[in-house]
Amino acid sequence: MTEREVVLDVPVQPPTDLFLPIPKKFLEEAYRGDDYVVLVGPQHPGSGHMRLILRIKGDVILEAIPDPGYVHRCMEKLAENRLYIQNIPLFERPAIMDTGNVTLGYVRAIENALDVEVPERAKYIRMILAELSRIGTHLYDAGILAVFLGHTTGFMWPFALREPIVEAITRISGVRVTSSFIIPGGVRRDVPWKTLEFVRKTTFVLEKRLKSFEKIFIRNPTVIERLKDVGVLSKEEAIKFGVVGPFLRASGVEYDVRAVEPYEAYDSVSWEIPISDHGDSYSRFLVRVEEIAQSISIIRQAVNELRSMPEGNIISEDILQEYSEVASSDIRGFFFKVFGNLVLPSGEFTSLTEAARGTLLYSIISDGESNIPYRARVITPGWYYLKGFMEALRGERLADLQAIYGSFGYFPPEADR
Amino acid sequence: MPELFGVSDILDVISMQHFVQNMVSIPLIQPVIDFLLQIPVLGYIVALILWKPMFALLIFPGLMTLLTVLLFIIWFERKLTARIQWRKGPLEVLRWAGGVIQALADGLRYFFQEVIVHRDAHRLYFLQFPILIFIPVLLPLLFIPAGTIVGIKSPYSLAITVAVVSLIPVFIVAIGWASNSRFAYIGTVREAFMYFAYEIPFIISVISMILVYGTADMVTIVERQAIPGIILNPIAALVFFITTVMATSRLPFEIPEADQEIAFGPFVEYSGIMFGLVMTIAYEKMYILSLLMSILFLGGGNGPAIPLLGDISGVIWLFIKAMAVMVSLAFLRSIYARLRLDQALRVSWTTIMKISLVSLAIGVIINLTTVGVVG
Amino acid sequence: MDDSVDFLNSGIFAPFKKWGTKWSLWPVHLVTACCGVELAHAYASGYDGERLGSLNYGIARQTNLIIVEGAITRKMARVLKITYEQMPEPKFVIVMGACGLKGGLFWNGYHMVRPSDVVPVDFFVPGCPPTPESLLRAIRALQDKIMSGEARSTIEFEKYDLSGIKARSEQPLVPPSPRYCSPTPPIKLDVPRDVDWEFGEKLVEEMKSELKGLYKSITITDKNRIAIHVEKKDVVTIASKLSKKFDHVKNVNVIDIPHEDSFIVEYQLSSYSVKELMPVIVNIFARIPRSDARFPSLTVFWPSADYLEREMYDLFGIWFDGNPAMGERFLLAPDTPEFPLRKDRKLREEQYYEEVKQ
Amino acid sequence: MIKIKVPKLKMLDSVKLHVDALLTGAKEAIRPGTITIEYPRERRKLPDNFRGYILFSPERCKSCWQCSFVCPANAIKMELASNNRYYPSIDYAKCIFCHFCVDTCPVTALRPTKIHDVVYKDLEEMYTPTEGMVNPPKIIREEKYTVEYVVEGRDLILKRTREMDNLIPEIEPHAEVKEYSTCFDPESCLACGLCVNSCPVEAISITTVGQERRLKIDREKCYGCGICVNVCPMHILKLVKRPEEGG
Repeated sequence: MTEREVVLDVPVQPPTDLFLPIPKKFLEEAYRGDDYVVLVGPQHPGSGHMRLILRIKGDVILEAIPDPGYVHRCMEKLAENRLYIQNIPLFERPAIMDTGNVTLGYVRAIENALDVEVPERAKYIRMILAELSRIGTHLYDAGILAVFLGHTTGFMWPFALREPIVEAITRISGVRVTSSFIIPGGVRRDVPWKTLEFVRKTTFVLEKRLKSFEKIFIRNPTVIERLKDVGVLSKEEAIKFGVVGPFLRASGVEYDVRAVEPYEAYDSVSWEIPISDHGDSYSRFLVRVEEIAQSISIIRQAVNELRSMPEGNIISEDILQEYSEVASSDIRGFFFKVFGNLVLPSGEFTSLTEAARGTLLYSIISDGESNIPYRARVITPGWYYLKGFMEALRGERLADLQAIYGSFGYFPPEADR
Repeated sequence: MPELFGVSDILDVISMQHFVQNMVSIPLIQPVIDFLLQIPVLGYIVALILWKPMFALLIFPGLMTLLTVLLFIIWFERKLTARIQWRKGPLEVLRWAGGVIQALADGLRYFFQEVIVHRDAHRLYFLQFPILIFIPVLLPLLFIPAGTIVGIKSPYSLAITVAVVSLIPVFIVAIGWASNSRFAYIGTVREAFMYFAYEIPFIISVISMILVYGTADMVTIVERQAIPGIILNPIAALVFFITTVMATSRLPFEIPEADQEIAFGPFVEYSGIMFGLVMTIAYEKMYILSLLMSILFLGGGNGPAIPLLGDISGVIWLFIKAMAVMVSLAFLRSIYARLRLDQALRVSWTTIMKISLVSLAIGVIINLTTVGVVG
Repeated sequence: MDDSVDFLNSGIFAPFKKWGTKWSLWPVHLVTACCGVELAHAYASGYDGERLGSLNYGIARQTNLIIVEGAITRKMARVLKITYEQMPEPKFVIVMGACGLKGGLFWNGYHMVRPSDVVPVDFFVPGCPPTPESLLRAIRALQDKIMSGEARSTIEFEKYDLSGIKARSEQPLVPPSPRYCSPTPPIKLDVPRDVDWEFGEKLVEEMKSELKGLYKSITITDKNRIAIHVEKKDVVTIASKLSKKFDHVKNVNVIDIPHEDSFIVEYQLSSYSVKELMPVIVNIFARIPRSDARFPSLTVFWPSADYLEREMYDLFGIWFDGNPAMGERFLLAPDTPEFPLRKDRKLREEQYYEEVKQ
Repeated sequence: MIKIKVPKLKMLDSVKLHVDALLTGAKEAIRPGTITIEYPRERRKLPDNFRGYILFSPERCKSCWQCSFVCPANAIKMELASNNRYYPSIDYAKCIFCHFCVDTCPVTALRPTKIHDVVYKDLEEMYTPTEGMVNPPKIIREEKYTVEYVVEGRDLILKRTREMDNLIPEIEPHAEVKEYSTCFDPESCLACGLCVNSCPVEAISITTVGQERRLKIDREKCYGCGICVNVCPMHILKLVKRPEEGG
């Protein structure tokens, strides 16, 4: 079993057996009760990379069983075999559109373990990146929600609006999506003033074009019809099933890690937590729309703060140590020297981050001797709210599956890791 | 009258003279036609094509226009949607013309693609229904008058057209049944439900227009439209338009085919040219209903006559009006999300039903007040 | 039958067929992993793949192109194969993203499959994720391939002679791997840390009196983090007491320590309903022997732990007594090696040098 | 805290929202805010720090192996060249373009380019040996324009220029720290010779003085790659900063 090379075992003929992760009893029950079992996905225009097993009676979903794991990429195992620094791109991959937040969580766990104080400028740059990713992810989810409802314009416009965000991330980090820009102790490069100015201007573009988007999609009567009072999760249910992030807030719980356990510079900028009491698909969507507005405001404040700060000094001296003179504003040339042999002290280090879709937990267990983690646990928002998503489907109509799916913005690569 | 089918009669019917008597007149190219008519075989063919019923079947509003419209409207819909969505749409295939032949490329690709008949399908029905469906699609075109050109004149042409058009969903249900697939089954049920949703308001709006004009003969209807029907009975026009949207399963009522929900519903298992055929059904239906709408509400082939074009003038007016209706149908696609089945049913059985009854009332009033004038 | 196919491919209709196929490459909606983000960008307003006649379309039967968007797992490989089989001829496959080529970041993962082993692939697009430009370039290259019948890579490298640089007289040794993995490290989850956290001290005192006799130790491991070391037999009692305050589970984690012959099972709890407890994470953990990998399920108290427990069963084989779904695979494909996250399941090692080619 | 209100749809509001949606659509149909970059004809202007294909300057390389060690995807493998030195080679089938290697290289031997729109017909071709990485590769370029996103007023516009973008940007060399290796505990030296055999520039030698075998590091030759530090089984070597002048 050990040292087993992965070999493929796909028969040439399409397999005849469907491996359902449900007891045979379920199917038998369904057929005896004259219910209809529908499998949605993974190759289905209205599903992501997962399968949903639905038992429907007439048009009403009696029970939904998830079949995740189609994008399970063994991240936790791989992380146990790689240097701490090599895990940054690895842990970025669950949700690449949310690059800022996802890497931030992992890096903060390391910084917490090493007791590293991040320079002020780096904090703001990280925050800008995180908020850009948040807007980007919310737009992405809005696009997916729209296409699930058959609204193609509602798909194209958010993706068009992601284009300036991607452009901003490219100018900051040099790559469109997977920036891997945040490193323990700071960020990889300083961000020049011209780029920050572009980021600030981008927020105005977003604001302007989102107004048209609001008219054509957010306040579109057909959209309201489709989403309102659909897939309701009450406050108690949402807590019980461990729903996170905007979806928890849509059910009336005022919980945002950025406010509860502030990190970076979130306690020095002013912003609000949008919450709603309805807990239906539409308020789940509206909460995220409002969050975009809040993120825009955070970005503007952060850019203003950065304006008054001198350039340079974006990596902490605690981590650079003897290279702090040469590398504090540009890590080039010292990357491996500084980070190649990071060893965390013994213990467990858990960090919570508010990623775009909700709480993101990293838990690193270090033995204090190796330069690789002994065990790295990552739980992504998608995995948290999968249970709530399944419960929200119960009792809704078959056509509502896509509306609820889209309102949760469920992204299987993120959930499966 | 059995003697009508005597040999001489048949010869008379198929003689060139018979065609020439009832020929489309186009003053602009009349010399050319006259010249062509002199040539023995070619002349006969030209006469046959220009014979009004044959012209209606083959050229307008029949096959040729249908095909052109199909190719055009699919491209146009994609292009308009793209424009609204801040992008370009099909382009590179023929750049200087904005990629207008995109649908042709797609069609060719479908044509040469493998046709898969899956194991569970009812093979015979699976293959024949997409072809049989052309009967209810093409038949109404014979009754639609384009100015003076009309295939078959009948006092009941409007009723026949509406009846034949209502056959299309039956064929779609049959297609879904022959596919024997889970999503096709759900889609078929949805199609059946939608049929019930739109058919009654649709027919009521047509009846109210019959009352307004006092006849079900489309030729007469067009003649009597000094004032377009849309002004006489705007409510009926609204109902007709909304039910057309439902009948052609355009957004927001694209419920039976809902690709993100049930993966194209009845058409889920079709591939290659068979899919090409079933996919165009909705567009063909849209074409017929747009023609019908322009005849009932927009004055059909009426319009300032262009003397040089003769009979073609009416054709052009009708075409422009029908295209305008189709474009507005295509426009909806980029504005609306898809409603749910139960919502669509609720809308049609409450709101639309109510206003369709109002339109009927208007029709009755107009009928009673004008019966002496036009009747 | 074959004759007619040959005729279509080379007869007088061949140019039409090629032309139609060239301008109508419709990718099927088979999203396999995160490269779908850039695929969406390539087909959205920013780049608009529809310009090239390529339209993203619903399902396999009506399309002729599969764009494999990144990682293919063992579970997805079957789906990919089925989708490919469902597609009518002529059909094409483009693989985008490093994960789909040789695994990329996940090259030694236990759940990964190379798409090129599953279906014939026409073009490979590098990048993680590839830019929309490179995807459109792949479409262009595929169009060229359809017309000319011959695939061409779009990059050419120039050879450079390295021998002019100062040489070493003999072959140097290969340095050892930079990774260092301690063979038998002690694992401690409750390392105390000095923090300024008054509320925590009060909370710990409260817990100590509440859970009297049930715990081995309660430690503040960091600000807002409390670790409670317990015995397996007391877990249910503790959970029933804590569930009044802490209403959800943030994490169910298992740590495999083969050299101590034990698993550590930990539950991290937190609260949404009590405002002061919101940032606090309480970690209850217990050691269980490796030979008897059973643990009481706590889903009765916290339904939110359900999927986390199932995942841990999948990855470690800890049987959570009371969770009805035990014994079934959840995340993993049926043909994946069992319990892959146990420490004795080794992965392929990194290789830092290329073997000298003869 | 902001309370989100879900609107109630009354008849009149609903009509207004319908009209709003239709008018917005119509407005865009008449004056669209198109932002499409027609890629094969136009190329998006990328910033100079774009992370694309990587170029290699062999004359600068120290063969320190750090790029290979840091690569998260294990895409960089050292290749023994004909001059008995190890140089990096990249397998683009695994490369994730994180450019950790570029940031790692202490001597700017690896340089980023803006080349990224490349496809291959088979997997084997994607392995790029060291010889291929030195000169800029040739790619297909069909573009007539270079396009850049510019914010003007409060809207995004596309700025098209005729000129071809230079895909190989000039990179400013970064700071370097001159270091050399030194033995701080010669007593413990085993004289195993591992460091001698792994030094890429043959700066280390072992001399025998009588009974004693001594390690000698040539400070002039040594450029501080740090391999010997990692190799040493006794961990008695370390890198020391070279004094600025006269060292």
